[in-house]
Amino acid sequence: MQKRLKEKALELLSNCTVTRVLGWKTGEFFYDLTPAVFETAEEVEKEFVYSGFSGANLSKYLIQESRKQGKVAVFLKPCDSYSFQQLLKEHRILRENVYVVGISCNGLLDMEKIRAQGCEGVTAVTEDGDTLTVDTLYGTTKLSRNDCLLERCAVCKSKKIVAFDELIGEQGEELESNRFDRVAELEAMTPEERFAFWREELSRCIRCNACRNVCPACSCEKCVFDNEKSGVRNKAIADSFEENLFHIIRAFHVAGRCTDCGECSRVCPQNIPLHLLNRKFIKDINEFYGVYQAGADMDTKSPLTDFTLDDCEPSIVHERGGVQG
Amino acid sequence: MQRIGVFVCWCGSNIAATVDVEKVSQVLAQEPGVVFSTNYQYMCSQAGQEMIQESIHKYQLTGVVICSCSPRMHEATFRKTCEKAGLNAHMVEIANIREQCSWIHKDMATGTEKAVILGRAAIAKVHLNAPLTAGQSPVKKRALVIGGGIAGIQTALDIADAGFDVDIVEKQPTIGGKMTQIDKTFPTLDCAACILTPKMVDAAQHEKIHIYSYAEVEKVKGFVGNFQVTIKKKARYVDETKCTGCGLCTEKCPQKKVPNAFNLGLDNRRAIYIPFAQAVPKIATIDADYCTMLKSGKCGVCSKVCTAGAIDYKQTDTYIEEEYGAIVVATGFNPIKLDKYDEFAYSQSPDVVTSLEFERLMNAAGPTGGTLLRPSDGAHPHTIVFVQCVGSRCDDEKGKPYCSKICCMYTAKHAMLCREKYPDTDVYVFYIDVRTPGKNFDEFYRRAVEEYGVHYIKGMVGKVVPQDGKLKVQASDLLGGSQLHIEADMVVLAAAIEPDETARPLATMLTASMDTNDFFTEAHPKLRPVESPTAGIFLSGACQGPKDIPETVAQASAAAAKVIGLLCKDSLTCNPCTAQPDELMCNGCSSCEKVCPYGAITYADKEFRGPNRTTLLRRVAQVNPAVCQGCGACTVACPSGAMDLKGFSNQQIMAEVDAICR
Amino acid sequence: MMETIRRISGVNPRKCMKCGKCTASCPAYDEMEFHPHQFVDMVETGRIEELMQSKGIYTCLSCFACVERCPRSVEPAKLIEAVRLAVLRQQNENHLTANDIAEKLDPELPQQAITSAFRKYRK
Amino acid sequence: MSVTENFKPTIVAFCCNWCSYAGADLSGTNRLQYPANVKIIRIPCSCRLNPMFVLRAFQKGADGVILCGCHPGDCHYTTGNYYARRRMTLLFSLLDFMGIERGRTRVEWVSAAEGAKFAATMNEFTETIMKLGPNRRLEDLRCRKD
Repeated sequence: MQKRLKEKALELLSNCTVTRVLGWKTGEFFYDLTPAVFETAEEVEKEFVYSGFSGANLSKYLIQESRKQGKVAVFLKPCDSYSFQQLLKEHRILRENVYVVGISCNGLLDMEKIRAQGCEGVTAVTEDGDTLTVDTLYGTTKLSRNDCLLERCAVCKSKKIVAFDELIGEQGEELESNRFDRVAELEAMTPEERFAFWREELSRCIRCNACRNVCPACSCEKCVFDNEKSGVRNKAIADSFEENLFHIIRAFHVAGRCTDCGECSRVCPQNIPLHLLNRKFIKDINEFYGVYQAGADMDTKSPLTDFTLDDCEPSIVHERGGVQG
Repeated sequence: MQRIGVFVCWCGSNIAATVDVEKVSQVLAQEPGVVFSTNYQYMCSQAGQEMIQESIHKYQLTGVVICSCSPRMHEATFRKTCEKAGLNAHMVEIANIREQCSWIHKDMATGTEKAVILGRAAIAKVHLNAPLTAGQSPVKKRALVIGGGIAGIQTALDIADAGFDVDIVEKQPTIGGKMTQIDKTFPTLDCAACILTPKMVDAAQHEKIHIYSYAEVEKVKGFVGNFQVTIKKKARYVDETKCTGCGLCTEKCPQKKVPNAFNLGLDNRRAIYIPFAQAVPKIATIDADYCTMLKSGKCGVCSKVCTAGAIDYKQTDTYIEEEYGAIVVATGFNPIKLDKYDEFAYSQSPDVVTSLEFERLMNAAGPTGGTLLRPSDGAHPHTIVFVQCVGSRCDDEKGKPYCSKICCMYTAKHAMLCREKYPDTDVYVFYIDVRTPGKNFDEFYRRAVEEYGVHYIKGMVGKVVPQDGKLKVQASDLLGGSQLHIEADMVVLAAAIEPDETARPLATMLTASMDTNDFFTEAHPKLRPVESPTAGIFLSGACQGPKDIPETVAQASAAAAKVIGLLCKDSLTCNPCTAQPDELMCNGCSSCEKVCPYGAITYADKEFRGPNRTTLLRRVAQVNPAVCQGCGACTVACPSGAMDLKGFSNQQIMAEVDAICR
Repeated sequence: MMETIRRISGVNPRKCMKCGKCTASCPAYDEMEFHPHQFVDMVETGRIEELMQSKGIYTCLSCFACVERCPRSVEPAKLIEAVRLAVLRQQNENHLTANDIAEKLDPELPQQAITSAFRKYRK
Repeated sequence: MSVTENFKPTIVAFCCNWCSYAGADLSGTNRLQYPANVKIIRIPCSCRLNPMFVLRAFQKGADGVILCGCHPGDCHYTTGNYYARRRMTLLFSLLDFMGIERGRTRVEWVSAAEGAKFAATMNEFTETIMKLGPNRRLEDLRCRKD
């Protein structure tokens, strides 16, 4: 795959279709690939990487890149293409300045999961079908690839690339996913248990803003948390309320726009399952207002800027099952 | 820091009995920014108002808090008072310590404590108030009426009679609309043409009315008082200024096989035509789809016979731009298509007709010259079956969920006319319910039954099968408890009515809202029934919902009255509490635009300074203060908080929250 | 019982506006003592027992004309089917399985009758 | 949940200007009593209520927040309350998901004619909050009064 992407990048640069290519290159370690803009063939040859660790969703960078001079090529995995289309819908990306190469995807890898299976000091990971060969300082281990997928890939919602100029690999389909199972588990708990669960999780938040900065939906020109006029400006967390506040507001601001790309949880250094908050909104929207997938098309109105005359009342929250708090 | 004055009103004993007003004014005097605090028996009295005005001068107040009755009662009063003393009206806040404090609490301590908190909230808000000035926008004293049916004509006549210029845009070659096709009108049975055509002539001759026939609205920009509209005049290939309407061309044109739309295709007309004798304007139009000259360049007969030299085969669509202060939508209705109702054999037999086709068959100017004859063989029908609610009150996708309202009455009319003209016919009407609310309507229906002997049968027709030149009708008689088999000569279907297909794209152009059935929504279903929620757009006739002629005319005149009220003003005072985007923070994501009920938000690409002396082009929201009504829906839809509402800003409301929870 | 019928059929008889189009469409009208619109009314008013005793429910051809024509999507045929089912369930095990069909086949028998019978006696 | 002695809850009621604020006025005009714990903030329309205001209220010490607006279909601005309805449904559901007591948030449609309903709603809501006790799960410790 890496070879095909590299060739495509070189081809697009050499025939002047684009002036820049947005892809991935190695970061500090081989498994923390980082988004990068390549302007010359040499850079591509030398630095371009695509591997099981190319998790980063490149769509957000197009907000800036598509406004620069010249056309930019970008590689989008299926879930990234949803984010891309959602941003198009919000007029954030200038479509004519972007050349999208859709790439099929069979799930990406989570280093944490590899480590959790007893691999310390990993030096290289090679993929061969469903098997991963993990080289460590202490020897070589073979792992099942499926056991090492990122959470979002383990419950992949769609292999369909919804926006592209050309495809590398096969176009996929929307999948039956059990991604809401964990949300449902939490819903089945008592409020006390849920409160304790979220306290446990959110109390670890260090407000590094990684979730915000990586999120394609969190791309405001100026975030309310940086804006002194918003009344909620806040740089560092002082107490439990502010931990809750930040994540509630963040989830609410992306509600109806979040494509469930899972980047927030992937980048969280504290391993807080932030995607559960967003997924809770998606699950509620699906149940209350009909199934909606942000970014799936260009026309459907977002559920929060739409309504029907016989929407459910807010009291549905009080009336539905579960223990009253 | 504001210099705030606090004025606590006793309201006689209304407040003073349960709130210690003295204490309230003393406690509030300690609040930051408060430079003066007092209490008085009746703040709204002349003396009270003067006291406020004097204090404004004496203490150079920049903000005023009045603890009194509900702002719904006296906010306007106190704002005016302060304005007279030179303070901006929006620097005044009211703390409602009567309706929401003294009147609901019995205990003095509780009441006083709450009054202080409410006062603090108002003070906190005033600290963040900014002077607001209501903008003025000029009113273009000209109205546009879209649709030239009876609704449009009536509205235009009423507006023009009040002395304002009105333009009517009609997509057909003539004004008059559906009513021109109707034979008689209920409940008086007078002839539709006799009452309509004089009005058409009035409209044409009125010096304040200009009719754009065979024209459509192409583009609408602007807002209330100041719409810019592009009107497309479709090429009719006849010079309107030269054509005398003599009709010679329409007799000589060799292309005779054109389905006559005016008679709903029941007969044919020529390729150059005048829809009917009383058309206004009476000008010929060439049907480009059938004219051999336009299609192949061979013919030119009409041009040869026209003594006025009005034929112009080279004519093209022309565009006119005009400014209007108000727009009236009068796009009317159409019967629905019945091709999905196989059971009634509408597509299989020409003798199954819609009610509107039946009108043409009864009309003296219709294809049969007013004698009721079967379309299939021209024979006189002896048994006629009317079916009501065809496509109305359906909850499937074939029909419409609503009651079309007019069918019960016109079916009674048809049945009655049949029996009157041809007493030898048997007339059956199958109904689900007969709905006759309206002046003299039920009497009319009863007359059909009692005097004219129309067979009204509660039940529906299940199927119609054409067989041996007859129509076999199978129906149920629910009250009699039997299934009927009738051999009919004609079947007349009361098709549901739906809004004209041009209404939906027009609504988009006007940013006027529509319901799921494509009827225009009114600003308030009960209290503002002739206005659209979009300011400056008014609704006339069946575009708002099914209506008969009397109701249509009533609504048309009502819409005209509203338009006149608007055009009488030289300028409009805008609501000062409007939404305002901070362009530096705006993402241009369109969330706000999608929730705005008034279409007040548009987008512009603006240049912003980027890093390193670069400029960035960004899409940012723009609010038109003349249109914004200040609901605030956009402020919450905006993810970045760029959109705020003047007078109820995020900071102001949060300050109130803080003061209350303190 | 009323609830059972509604549940089995998935029909809400309250949607009926009593227009009688079902009855007007019914080809088996003369053979039935209760007619489609009456079925709907009887289910709504709870006269289920009477309906279950009736022979008319077996004369229904399951042609679904009433379902097709109903302007309110009430679907009377489904109600009749549900009543038949209710009767069958009470009679116990009077079911037809797919395996039984082969031996009952008769070249003269119209296809629709087989389908209809299977629809009636399968569940 | 223990009921604290002498617990005096703070309840913030956001009322739309056209229906519910007038409804609240009417309950005053009719001298219908409801607890003084309820303090009303006037907003132009229920759709003006930003979820941030709700959180702000809890932060600063509110024990319950209620939004009152025109009945669906009666909004002065035609559609505002429909948006408010969706926003609040989702917000409340998320708060519930995070373990915040469901009873602390509520939306009620109160028309200008429903003075009695306004008073009854406030009495009922205050009672619910009294039972729930002080807001501890969504409070900002720095703003605690006692």
